[in-house]
Amino acid sequence: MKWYVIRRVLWAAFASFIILTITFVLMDQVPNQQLMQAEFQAAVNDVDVETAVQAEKERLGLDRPFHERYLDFMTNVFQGDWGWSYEYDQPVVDVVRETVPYSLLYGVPAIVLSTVIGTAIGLYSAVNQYTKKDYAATFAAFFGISIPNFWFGIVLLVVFGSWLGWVPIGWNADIPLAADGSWTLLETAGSDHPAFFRQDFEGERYVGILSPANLKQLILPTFVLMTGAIASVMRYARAEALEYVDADFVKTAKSKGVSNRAIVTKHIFRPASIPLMTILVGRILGLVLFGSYLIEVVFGIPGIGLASFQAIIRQDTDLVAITILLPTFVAIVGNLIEDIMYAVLDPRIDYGDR
Amino acid sequence: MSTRDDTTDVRDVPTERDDQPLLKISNLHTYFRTDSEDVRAVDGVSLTVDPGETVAIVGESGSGKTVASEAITRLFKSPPGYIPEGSIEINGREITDLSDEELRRVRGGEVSHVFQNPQGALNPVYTIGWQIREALQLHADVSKSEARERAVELLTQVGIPEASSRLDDYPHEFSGGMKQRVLIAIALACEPDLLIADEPTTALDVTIQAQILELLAELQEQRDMGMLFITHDLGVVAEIADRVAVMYAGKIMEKGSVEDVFETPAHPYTRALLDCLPGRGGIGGIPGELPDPRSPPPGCRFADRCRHAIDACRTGDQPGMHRVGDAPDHTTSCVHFEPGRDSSTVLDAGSEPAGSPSPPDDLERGGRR
Amino acid sequence: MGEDTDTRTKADGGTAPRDVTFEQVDWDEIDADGVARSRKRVAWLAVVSLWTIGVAYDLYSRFVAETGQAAFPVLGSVSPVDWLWSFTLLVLLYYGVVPLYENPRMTRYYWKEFKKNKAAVVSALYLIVVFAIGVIGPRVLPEPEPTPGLENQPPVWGSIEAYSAGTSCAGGTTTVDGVTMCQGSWQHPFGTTSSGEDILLSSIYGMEVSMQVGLIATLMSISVAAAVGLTAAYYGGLVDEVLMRYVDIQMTFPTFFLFLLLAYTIGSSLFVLILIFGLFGWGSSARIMRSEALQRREEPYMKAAKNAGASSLWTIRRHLLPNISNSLITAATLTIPSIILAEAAIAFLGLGDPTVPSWGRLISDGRDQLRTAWWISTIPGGFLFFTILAFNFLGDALRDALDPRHGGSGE
Amino acid sequence: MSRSDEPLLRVDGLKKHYPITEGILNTEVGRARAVDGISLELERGETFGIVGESGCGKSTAAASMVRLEEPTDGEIRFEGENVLEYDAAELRRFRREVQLIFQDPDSSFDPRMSVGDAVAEPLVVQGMSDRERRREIVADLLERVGLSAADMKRYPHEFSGGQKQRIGLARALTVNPKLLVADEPVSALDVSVQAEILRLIDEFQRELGLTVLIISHDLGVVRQVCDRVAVMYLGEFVEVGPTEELFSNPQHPYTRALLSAIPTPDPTDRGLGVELTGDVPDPSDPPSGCKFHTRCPEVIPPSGIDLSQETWRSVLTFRKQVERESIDVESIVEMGVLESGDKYGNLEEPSPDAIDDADLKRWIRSEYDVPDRLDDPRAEATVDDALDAIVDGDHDRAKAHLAEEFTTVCEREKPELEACGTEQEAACHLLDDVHVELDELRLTE
Repeated sequence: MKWYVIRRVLWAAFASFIILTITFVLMDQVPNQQLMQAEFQAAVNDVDVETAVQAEKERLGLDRPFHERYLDFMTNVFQGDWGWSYEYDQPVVDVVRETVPYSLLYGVPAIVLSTVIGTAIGLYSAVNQYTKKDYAATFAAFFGISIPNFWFGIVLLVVFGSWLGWVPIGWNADIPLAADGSWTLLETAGSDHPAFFRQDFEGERYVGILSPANLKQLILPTFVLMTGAIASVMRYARAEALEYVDADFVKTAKSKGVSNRAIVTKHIFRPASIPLMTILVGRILGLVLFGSYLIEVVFGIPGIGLASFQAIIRQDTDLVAITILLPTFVAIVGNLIEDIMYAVLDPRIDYGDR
Repeated sequence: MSTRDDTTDVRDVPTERDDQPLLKISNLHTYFRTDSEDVRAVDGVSLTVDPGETVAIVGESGSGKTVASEAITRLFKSPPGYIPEGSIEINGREITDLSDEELRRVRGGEVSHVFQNPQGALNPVYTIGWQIREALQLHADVSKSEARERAVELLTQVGIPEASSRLDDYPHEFSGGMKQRVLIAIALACEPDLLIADEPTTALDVTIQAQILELLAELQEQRDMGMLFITHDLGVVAEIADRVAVMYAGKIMEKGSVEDVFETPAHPYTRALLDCLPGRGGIGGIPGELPDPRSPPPGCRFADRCRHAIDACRTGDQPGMHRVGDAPDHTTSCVHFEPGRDSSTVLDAGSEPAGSPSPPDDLERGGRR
Repeated sequence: MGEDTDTRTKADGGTAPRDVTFEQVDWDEIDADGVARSRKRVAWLAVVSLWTIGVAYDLYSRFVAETGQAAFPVLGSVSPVDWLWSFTLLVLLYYGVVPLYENPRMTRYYWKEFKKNKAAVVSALYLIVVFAIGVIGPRVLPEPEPTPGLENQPPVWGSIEAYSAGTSCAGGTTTVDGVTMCQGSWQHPFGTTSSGEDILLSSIYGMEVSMQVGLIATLMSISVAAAVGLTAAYYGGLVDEVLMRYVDIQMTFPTFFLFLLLAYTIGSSLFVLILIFGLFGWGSSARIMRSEALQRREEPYMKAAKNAGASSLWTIRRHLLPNISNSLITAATLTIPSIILAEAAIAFLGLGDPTVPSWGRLISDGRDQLRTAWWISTIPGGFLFFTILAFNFLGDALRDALDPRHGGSGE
Repeated sequence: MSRSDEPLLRVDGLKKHYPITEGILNTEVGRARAVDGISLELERGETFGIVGESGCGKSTAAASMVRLEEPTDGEIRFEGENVLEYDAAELRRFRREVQLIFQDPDSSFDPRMSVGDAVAEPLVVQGMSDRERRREIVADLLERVGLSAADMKRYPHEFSGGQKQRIGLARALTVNPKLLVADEPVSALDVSVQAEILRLIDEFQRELGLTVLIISHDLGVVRQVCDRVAVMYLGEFVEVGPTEELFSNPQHPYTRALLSAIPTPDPTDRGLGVELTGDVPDPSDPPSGCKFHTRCPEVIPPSGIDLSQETWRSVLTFRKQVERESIDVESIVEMGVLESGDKYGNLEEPSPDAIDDADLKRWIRSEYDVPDRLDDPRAEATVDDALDAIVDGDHDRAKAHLAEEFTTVCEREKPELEACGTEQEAACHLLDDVHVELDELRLTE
């Protein structure tokens, strides 16, 4: 067990190392924005382009040998020096720090809700296997899995935003913030608050994460992200639970006189939950990371996904690297937690030899 | 479907017991729905178990013995399984029409089960102690510490050494025989009146089987508990049962006290089964296959494989239960034992010589002394 | 050794024209014989060789002779995606259609099982239609081209305020409440995009793209996954360790982000997209197949094959592979829709190949006109949704139908 | 060419160990000794049986003998040739000579391969490319095992267990083997079907002059069909002999225990010999000396100690517990307090300290069924000393005391198989005495 955990941690570290290396090598191939700028400047100022570029290279340290730059890159990544974003004109770290909370705003509730709801439906469906309820749930799950969430988002925006007018169409990034730009849960603010730019009203309105306006604009992105996730969780939960519905120990429990409800919650859910949890960490995380990218673009949420998207469009190399590395690391850590949880939670498994 | 009530025949047989039987199954049917026709797993079974008595149901795979035992407390998977007709009484109370909630109190309380496969019958993610405590707390209002004490006591009774230190172990830390002991402890937790043991030793080695059989017999004696023992092994039946019922294709072929059935096996199926035992001379088995449980043929279910089958065997329903000789309880479902027919056709036929299964027609004429 | 087998044959007279019982087989004679291949297999090998030669020639003229794309008689020049596409279709034919044709009893049985699932039958029909149109359509229909003047035309049953549409109206105009409405026409049954491209045509071209991406990448991905998963499971030990550790690494890099990275650094053509999803997206499928194969490997019939003297390759191909086909089909049916979806998403973000008429690009085109010209996004989105849904239903039904043990129910 | 005086199969000192690994580098920390040195000779045309409980290594032994598993050690000669030195081509030919029948008819057929293909598979992999000829051979065989040629196109799940086992036999016979290894061929079947299959095997054996090796846990089956039998325990043969002699006059205590545990189908003969307690020990840590001594009902007491076998057995069990330091004083106290009633009824927290030493010692004795007073004074003194040590919490002293007095020859020395009848052999120290006596007799003569 101890060895197993140590091995897993070492492995995660090694995988991270490989990923970083690949990223560095690939990014090294991309034409450098600053060099191009220097070249352009030189051309405009009618200086010798060659020397200007060379000077810029020296200034940036790009003339040094490959392995030195590689070492530099690695140390910088670990020290949190993630480069400079030309688009945002600030360090990449700050961009990440500013954008990630927006992603969490809808991502966290979506993960929590879809896990709870999906597991419940899945269990229910498994226990009622081959009944109408089961078929209905499975059928619905297929829709949830199949619907392209970017398209679904657009359709919902049209229906609820533009036709019915129930939710705002544009995303107001300032509403969850206090007047001074810091994050707040709930407070009131006057019309001078940046969220109410060009709005004219008397008195004060609520701002903050829990403010009605913010919750309202979170509904659709959360819901769209959830549809696919609920369906996936439900299918996994159902499959896992089915493994145990006909198990001998369930029959033993039944013969002891355990009630149907307790059989489901204690005897089926508990053993099923162990593999389930591990599946969820890995799969749902991937689904959400991928989904958030599209959802942020569709809804215009200034989260990490949108930042990454814009960085790619605008050739903001450092930001591209980091915004792609971040979800990858989240996935690595997720997998690590998954493996360790499995080992800790399941009394059946002896990790003596693996 | 058979409309004939087998129980009527049984009532013809005078029973000396005045007191009420612990378990009384009458004309029980259990079917399973499929895409086409229903599978008739149990198709009219009547049986009684008295307190302190061991009744064995013996039969081969597909005979419906397990379903019959699970039908008592409706443990089979439902849907697709259901009981179209029949009655089950426990201590005189009809339980086929009980609600799930009421039945829940019967399960584990009055009637307990021990199953065939000890490997899978314990929940792998809970400790042994938890699983015994659960059984106790379902049927009695006991505190946690009382339940623990009781659990230790039970484990000691079923022969698990150092019981209290093993309460917190998980099932995978026990061997197969030990798991079966734990399962017996769980089954006995609430002092049931009837223990249904469904092939409890089949998955175990002979030496462990001997231990478990001895344990069951011992516990039964201590508690004066009725036991319904399901098995395919005639040796085990001879070892443990007081009375025995031989099942084939959802029907009971023969029943009676274990001595009578082993000494004077009446039904051709019982006789053939006994002949198959190693060392009984009859090598060659019973040719043929079980009838299709979806659409059983008319007449006796065994007719197609029977050496003594005559035309009467292939018409009507399964023959009623007829008395064999003078034994009080010994009855068989075979036309040759109908009053007015010569039962010696069956009883006096020797077993065929090894390795030469002769066609049934030849054997019709058999019965030489 | 072995001479005794000879004597057995001779003892029985040896002159019999044909040995029909097992006692009379002369194994030494058989040992001396070479391996014969069936005609079907020979034909298949010929086709594959032909294809390989074609690719080799194309590669030669592109990179060695540097004369650009090779021109073939009848076919003209063949793009890399078309090479892969043709091979995929060949494989589908040989491993999918031919066995079904050869084994009518099995086919009827599968069909009987499959038929029970109505949703799947409808899905299959839908997919066959989409597939057929996708394969044939682009060969016979003109490419959708921007037509100035015919922007934002409504579908045949709809109408749009004339000021939102282009300068001309294919279906004529009507006036409703004093607003001039541009009517749809059969010239553009599903209307046109904001650049005046016909949506029906674009959707048909989109079908081809989706099918190509989905099937080619899935075939690649599943083949690699099966090869890796089965090899790891069958040989175990160090082979297993090395392969699965590689899978671990590959899986830590989600394919979508890997594509973003590569698209950013080396550019994004449809070919690159297919390669990336085909060659880097097989990790989880390989894991599923490996774990299934690990169980199957322990089955006695594997031992029986070994006991018959079968080689590893034979055992893997004839026993292990068919018996993990459930996992394989599950993995394939999960992979196809996810790759189609990913391609659409990438095209929607505008990070894909801009020259490819993908459904995702159409959806993205119509995003800004949703309030006025809702059909531009909705119609291709509908195609996308129903295609993915149909693949999911189909996969579910296939999984049930292909399991020979599934037949009986009841006890 | 084979020498006719050679037995068909000769196995010498066959071992199969599975390594148990641990830690980050998978270092080997132990070995599961599934088969630990067995030797046998199969004569042409005979039926040899290996019986034993599950986990005794009998199936592994069979698999290793035919090289389905690579043996760790030992020598296997088939018709005089060393099987372990076969190259790929020779091994393939060897596969033709030796065929297997498996225990579980359900899983020994590929569910996705038609029965005809499955039966023909050995022919195909052995290189017979003539499809028509294969079909005819398969059709002929299916008919000979009681099925019809039309069954070729059907799939395994369409057959009953007994039919599948017939097909299994047909598959094994397609390549006309010389040796048939049947691993529990009937244990998954009903008795009525068992008899049929056994009859079929017997028929083919006579017809084709097959040599048959039957692996079974069922002594009844073995007794019915085998000429010679080997009884296996923890990877070793404890007794080998002609079937009738072995069954009527078992020499090894394990054989005797096994025989007595079989229920007889005779209701007048009740009561099974429950002579064996506990489970089979872990094969990765087998007991020293005679592997059976931990469960043996006839362990030889050291000279000078005179106890009834039952008492002696319980003393040994007690000693084993002390050795493993698994005497759980706390739980014994818990139980003791529960049962003692009034005396300790008012104790809040039952702990060993609060209990009278004499009581505690008595409770420990009763937990392990050691009588309160042993008849043999020397043994009694030793047990008492050990108990004192345990009560004091000094396990090492207890261990030393017990080891000094109660180490039996069974634990110290490994018995070898030795002749104890015309052809019967058994590995038991009880037989040593007989031999000693015999030797002495011979010497005096």
